[in-house]
Amino acid sequence: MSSVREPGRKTRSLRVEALARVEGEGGLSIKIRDGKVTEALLRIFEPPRFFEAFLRGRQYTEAPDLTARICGICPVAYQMSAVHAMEAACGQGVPPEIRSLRRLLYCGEWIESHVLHVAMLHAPDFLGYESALHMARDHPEVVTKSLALKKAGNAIVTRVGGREIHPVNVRVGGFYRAPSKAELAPLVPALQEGRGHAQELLDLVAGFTFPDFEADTEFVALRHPTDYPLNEGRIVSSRGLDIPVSDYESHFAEEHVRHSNALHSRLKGRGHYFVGPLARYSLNFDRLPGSIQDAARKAGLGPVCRNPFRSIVVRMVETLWAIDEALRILASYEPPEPSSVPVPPRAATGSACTEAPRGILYHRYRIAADGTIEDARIVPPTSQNLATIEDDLKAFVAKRLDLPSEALGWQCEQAVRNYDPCISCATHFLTVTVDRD
Amino acid sequence: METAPPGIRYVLGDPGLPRLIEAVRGAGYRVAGPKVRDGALCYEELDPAEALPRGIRDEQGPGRYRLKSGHDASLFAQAVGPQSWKRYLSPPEQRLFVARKDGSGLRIEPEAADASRWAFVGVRPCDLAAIRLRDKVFLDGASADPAYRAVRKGILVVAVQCTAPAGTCFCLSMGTGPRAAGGFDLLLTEIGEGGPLLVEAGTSEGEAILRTVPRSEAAPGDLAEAERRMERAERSMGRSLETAGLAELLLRRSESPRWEEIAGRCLACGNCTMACPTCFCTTVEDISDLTGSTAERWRRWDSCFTLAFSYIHGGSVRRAVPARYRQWMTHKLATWTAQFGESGCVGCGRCITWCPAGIDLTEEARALREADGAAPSPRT
Amino acid sequence: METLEPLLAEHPFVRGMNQSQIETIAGCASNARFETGQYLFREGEEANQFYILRKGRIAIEAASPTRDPIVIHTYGDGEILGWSWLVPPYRWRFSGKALELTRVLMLDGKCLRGKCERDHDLGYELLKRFADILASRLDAARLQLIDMYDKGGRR
Amino acid sequence: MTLAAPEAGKGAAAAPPPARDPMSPTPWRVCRAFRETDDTFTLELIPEPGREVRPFAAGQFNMLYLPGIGEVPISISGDPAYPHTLVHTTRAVGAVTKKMAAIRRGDSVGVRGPFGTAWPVESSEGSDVVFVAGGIGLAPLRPALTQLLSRRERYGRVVLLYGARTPEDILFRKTLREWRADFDLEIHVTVDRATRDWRGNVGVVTSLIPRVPFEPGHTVAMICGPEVMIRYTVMELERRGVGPDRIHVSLERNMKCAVGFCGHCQLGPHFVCKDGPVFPYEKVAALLNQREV
Amino acid sequence: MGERKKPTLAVFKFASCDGCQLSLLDCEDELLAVAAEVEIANFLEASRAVAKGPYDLTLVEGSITTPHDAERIHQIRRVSKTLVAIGACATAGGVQALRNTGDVSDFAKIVYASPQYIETLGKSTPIVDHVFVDFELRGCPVRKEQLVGLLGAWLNGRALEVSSASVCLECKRRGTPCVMVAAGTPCLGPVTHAGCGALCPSFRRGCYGCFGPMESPNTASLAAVWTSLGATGPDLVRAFRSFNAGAEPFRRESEVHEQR
Repeated sequence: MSSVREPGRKTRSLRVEALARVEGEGGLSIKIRDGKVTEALLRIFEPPRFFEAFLRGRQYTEAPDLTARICGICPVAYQMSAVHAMEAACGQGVPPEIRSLRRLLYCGEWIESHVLHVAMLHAPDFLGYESALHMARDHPEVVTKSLALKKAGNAIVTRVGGREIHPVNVRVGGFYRAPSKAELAPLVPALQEGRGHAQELLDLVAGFTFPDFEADTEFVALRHPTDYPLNEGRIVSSRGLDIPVSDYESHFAEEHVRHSNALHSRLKGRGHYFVGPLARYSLNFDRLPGSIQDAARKAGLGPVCRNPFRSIVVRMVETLWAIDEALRILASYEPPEPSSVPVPPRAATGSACTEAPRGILYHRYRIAADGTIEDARIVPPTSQNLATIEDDLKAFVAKRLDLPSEALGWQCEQAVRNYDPCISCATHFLTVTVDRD
Repeated sequence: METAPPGIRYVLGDPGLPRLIEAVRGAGYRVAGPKVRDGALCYEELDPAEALPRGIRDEQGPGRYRLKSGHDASLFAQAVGPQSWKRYLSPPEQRLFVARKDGSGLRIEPEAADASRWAFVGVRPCDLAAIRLRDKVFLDGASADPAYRAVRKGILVVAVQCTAPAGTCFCLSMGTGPRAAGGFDLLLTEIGEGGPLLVEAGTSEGEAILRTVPRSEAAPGDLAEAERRMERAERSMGRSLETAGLAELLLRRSESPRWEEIAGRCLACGNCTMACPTCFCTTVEDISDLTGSTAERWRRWDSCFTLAFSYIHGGSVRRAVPARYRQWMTHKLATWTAQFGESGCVGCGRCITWCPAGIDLTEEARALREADGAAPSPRT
Repeated sequence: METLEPLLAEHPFVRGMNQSQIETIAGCASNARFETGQYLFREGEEANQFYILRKGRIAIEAASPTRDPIVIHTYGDGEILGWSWLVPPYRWRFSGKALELTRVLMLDGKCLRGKCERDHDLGYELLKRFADILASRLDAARLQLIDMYDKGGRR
Repeated sequence: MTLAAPEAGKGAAAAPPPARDPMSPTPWRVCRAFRETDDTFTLELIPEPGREVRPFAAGQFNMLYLPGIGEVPISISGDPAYPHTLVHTTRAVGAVTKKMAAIRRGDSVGVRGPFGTAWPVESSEGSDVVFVAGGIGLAPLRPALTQLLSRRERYGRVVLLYGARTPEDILFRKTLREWRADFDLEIHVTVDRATRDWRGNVGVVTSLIPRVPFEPGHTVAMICGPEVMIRYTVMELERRGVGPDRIHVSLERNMKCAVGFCGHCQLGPHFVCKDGPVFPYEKVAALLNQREV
Repeated sequence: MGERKKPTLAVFKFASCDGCQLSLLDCEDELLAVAAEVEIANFLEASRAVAKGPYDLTLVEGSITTPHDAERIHQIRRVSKTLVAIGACATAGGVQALRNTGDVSDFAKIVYASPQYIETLGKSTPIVDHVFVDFELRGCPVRKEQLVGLLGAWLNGRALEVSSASVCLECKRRGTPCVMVAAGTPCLGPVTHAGCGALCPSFRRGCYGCFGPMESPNTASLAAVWTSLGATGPDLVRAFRSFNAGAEPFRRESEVHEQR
């Protein structure tokens, strides 16, 4: 981190050269002039990878495996959005057993990803450590139990999907092979034990000190008639948006903003919005089972939470929910037979949105009659949050101008980590010129 | 295994096999037998409630295997599946020992043998021969393999004579089937579609088990039916291999251009060696924990098709694929005899069926023979 | 003058030649003795003889401008040394130095070349023997080139 | 410590019976460890108290194991008359031998063995014997020489031809000096590449063969070195008239188990680990001249 | 208690999805043991504590796709005693090497509104094309067991045993009936480098080659097998052109079928 005071001018520049404990690599630069924050930039070093272009000419069945490679943190999310979009294009739904198995898989990723963020990436900020490994010296229990819990989440992905990262079992129409009951049985005790760890971790993070900071950004998330949202639902917002996923592109757009060469997603005519656990929770509190609502209240949360620093608490509440949901599915699991339904291709366009751990992930494909992908569009959650992150940062820094640079820098880093940004995901569409000097 | 005097043959009635298996289990065995999994008959542990699959037939050809069901209620109207009993006798992955460092000292703890006694149900005559060949490698030489011996001494073999050879079978050529000549505790012959089974004991232990199940002495008609089926099986071998002078032929043709030609098709993937019931090659891997205080050695199935197989400091001896295929085929059909007194091939046909490229050992032997100037042998 | 024929006749080099051929060769032979460090011949000089080592050791060297001469090979008792006399332009490729007191039979190459021109049977016999020597030299040089102890050496 | 009596009076390639559990190493202690040359070293091992010591024959090898690092076949280079000290000389070339080179006195090493066939030392009595060693190949021949020299009178002429890459690579200098001084043994050492101070022979080891005295019809040759060297050495010996039935070679192939279970070391019909490493040349001649066998 | 000097570990990222370095954090059972044995000197995803090199062991994830990264990898090599490339991106250019088959500006135009801002190289290349690499771990992603194995081998001075033979060996050891032979499902297993544990066939699907080519891949013969199972030329092009599209044997085979 560096801080430059330019003599004669009351200008102060702050740079965090490389953000640690986020997925992917990016930096942060903030400019302050005459006591005002003039610029707060998330700088992305990740080079572009052209996924939408590569998808053209591939078969519709390949989208789940190809798009998984956009992100090693949330490959299941990409696979889920891809298969749902393809099934939508082909006009084919899947039976409830397959839906359940998909939810189970997704729960695994939620648990894994949330716990990774909460315990390994985020909690060290609150406790004042450089990393979870440093934290482990003083709080071995916390780290050990978190790792066990994370492992329980990963175990779901592995048993159902084949491996933690880039699972191989997901296909358009369902799964290549439905795991047997015996294969899934060992997940149950690990999750039951993990639930205890999750509750402890929730108690711990609920007791953290949170800066008094709230932003009145529009929340956007999926909403399902009965369930806490994962794979399907309408897109709703805290300001009354309520649309089917197929209308996404008529309401959301990516725009160029002056200060950045990155594309920022906006709600047309309304501006920035915010996706992710806070939005999901606040828009779907009533879809949580009573036990989880109680846990949330006990952790000091109301039905709506607007403090991004408290997202760590919300993530743990969601983790608890995902564990219960996984256990519920496992309790009545019967391998779907067949493990997938045929999804013959047709010339059509299909879109889908699912709730990745970091928020809604939008996929839209146009395919030809033979299943060849003609056009693809993917909007990951982090790109939807970039503008909000930068805006929130400005507001956050404005109140802390008297802090020394070192401290302010770290606090800004922490503030960014609240959003759990996934830069690997974001870059597949960001226009980037590398600037690391 | 104590050989019993040539036994009387009995007939087991329809629920006879489950009763027999129950008796085997009662004698303290874990039972492994054919099970349909992922489109193939695999040899897996059978649960007490589990019945052997019925009415399953197989179609086998070079690089092709399909199961068809619903023909009738036959139990054994197929040939061998992708796996062989070597999974049990020589597990694909096996820990050999744990080594612990204490101070400057070293403690080696050989892996304790699994105390399980296995009963193999449905062992085909070719596989009986394969077990005999494995015994020669691991038990009969100057050194015996402790892990192999531990499993081997506990097994009970319930064999079955082959009545429906597959398209890739050539046990008749190798003199290993379709009739079983020995090496079993109990021997079954199916003499009706899902109906009666002819059974005889090959050892006193087999006989003791047989005595505990309901049975009737076989009638002359039963024996005649068995004989008719065996003769039919002998006539319906899918493949044949001329074995006369084969070993010499292969050694003589070690520089044949045919090896290059085969290598054009050979994937060097090693599937043939893995599927082969007699292939015994293994490698070892030494691992340790991060601190190095506890180490283990693992033994794994290996294949002469890998580059690492013949690696000596400086490089691999058999770098090119023709040399690797030649090594495999020549070992199997020629040098094995020098090593162990008989051919290493039992004619089960697995290497043909499970070669993704469909390379046919019998066809390659024929081609080498033809190129050698010998008269082409007739095809069946 | 004492004839060297009996000395020559017991050497394997002439095994299989007839008596008159051996005598003819012996007619071109003389005895020589070299002290330790003495050069038998030097690189670039006219090559007009070859040597049968009776007793002693000779090193074949290549000169190098920046270091001591490089020893390529050493020869010992009974070995034949020198083939440059046989091949135009009849100049020594390397130098030969006695490593210890060395006694040799020295054969006059010019004399032999003349005799061989007149007696092709003798020429052929000599050529066969030198072909063998040249082949051994080539083998040895190739093996040195392989550097066989470096890689693939046994444990 | 119990010491089984070495079997006496066996013919060529007599080797002690194998161990009962051939797959598990036994810990031995390093009592001496020292560098021989730049890249070779010697380990001398003694058994842990109370452990059985198995006799070995000249030419046999042990599998030496470093826990968690790996195992390598290394010929025994010590004296067969003293099997309670195992001497191994090897070159640090791979991960295991490099790690072994750093071993110190008091450390433990796992040992499996002895394995394989032996040099025909006893059956060569009455003959001239020519030993041809190349590089580290002198190590597996040393026990044979030691054994022969202990009964020197039973043999005719005995010659050791030894080729090394450079003078710095010459192994066992002290032993060679002692042999030269104390025994009726003709030793010729040659190097491929001479250095400035080298006053000895220069040239590949095969070039020594024509000039050494032995009676080809009554000579037994034992060769150990790189396979290329073996082939050319045999050629030279045959030129001198030594019959292939009297030439013995020690071969190297990939070895994992050392008892014929793993299949790696096959050379045609032979398992180099148990049918070798010492072979009568006749048995392997055709195989050594074939590519990629 | 005197603490011995622990060897230092650094992790660096180039164009990639993060999955391979995440595999290290996914080693839940071993992570703390690893942290006890090594000093994590540079691992941004895990820690904001960054120590300057030189590093004893450097893991590099991702491929080189920008001029800046082509410089940066040289800097990293200079401060790394041992450098290990992990994953398909670092060892073969990764999925982003799909650009190598065409004109990168065409791809940029499809994705970006203002492609003139894109600063990228025409090809995505593996680390070994730029600097000396001590070891490569294959896979998209690498298998975490191999990662732990690598650390264990490195800490103990053991040669890491990574079989470069086919996936088939793992598949057969696992006892999975061959999907190609028993079900007619095209599978890249016979030409693909082992290491995944033959995952896909165990889920009844064909291997899609995420560990790249094996040691002696006979892609032509396998392509003939695929064709007999009904695969078309474009199918073969796509099959050989995925996460290891930049690996030479796969690239060559894909071009054969592109031309037909």
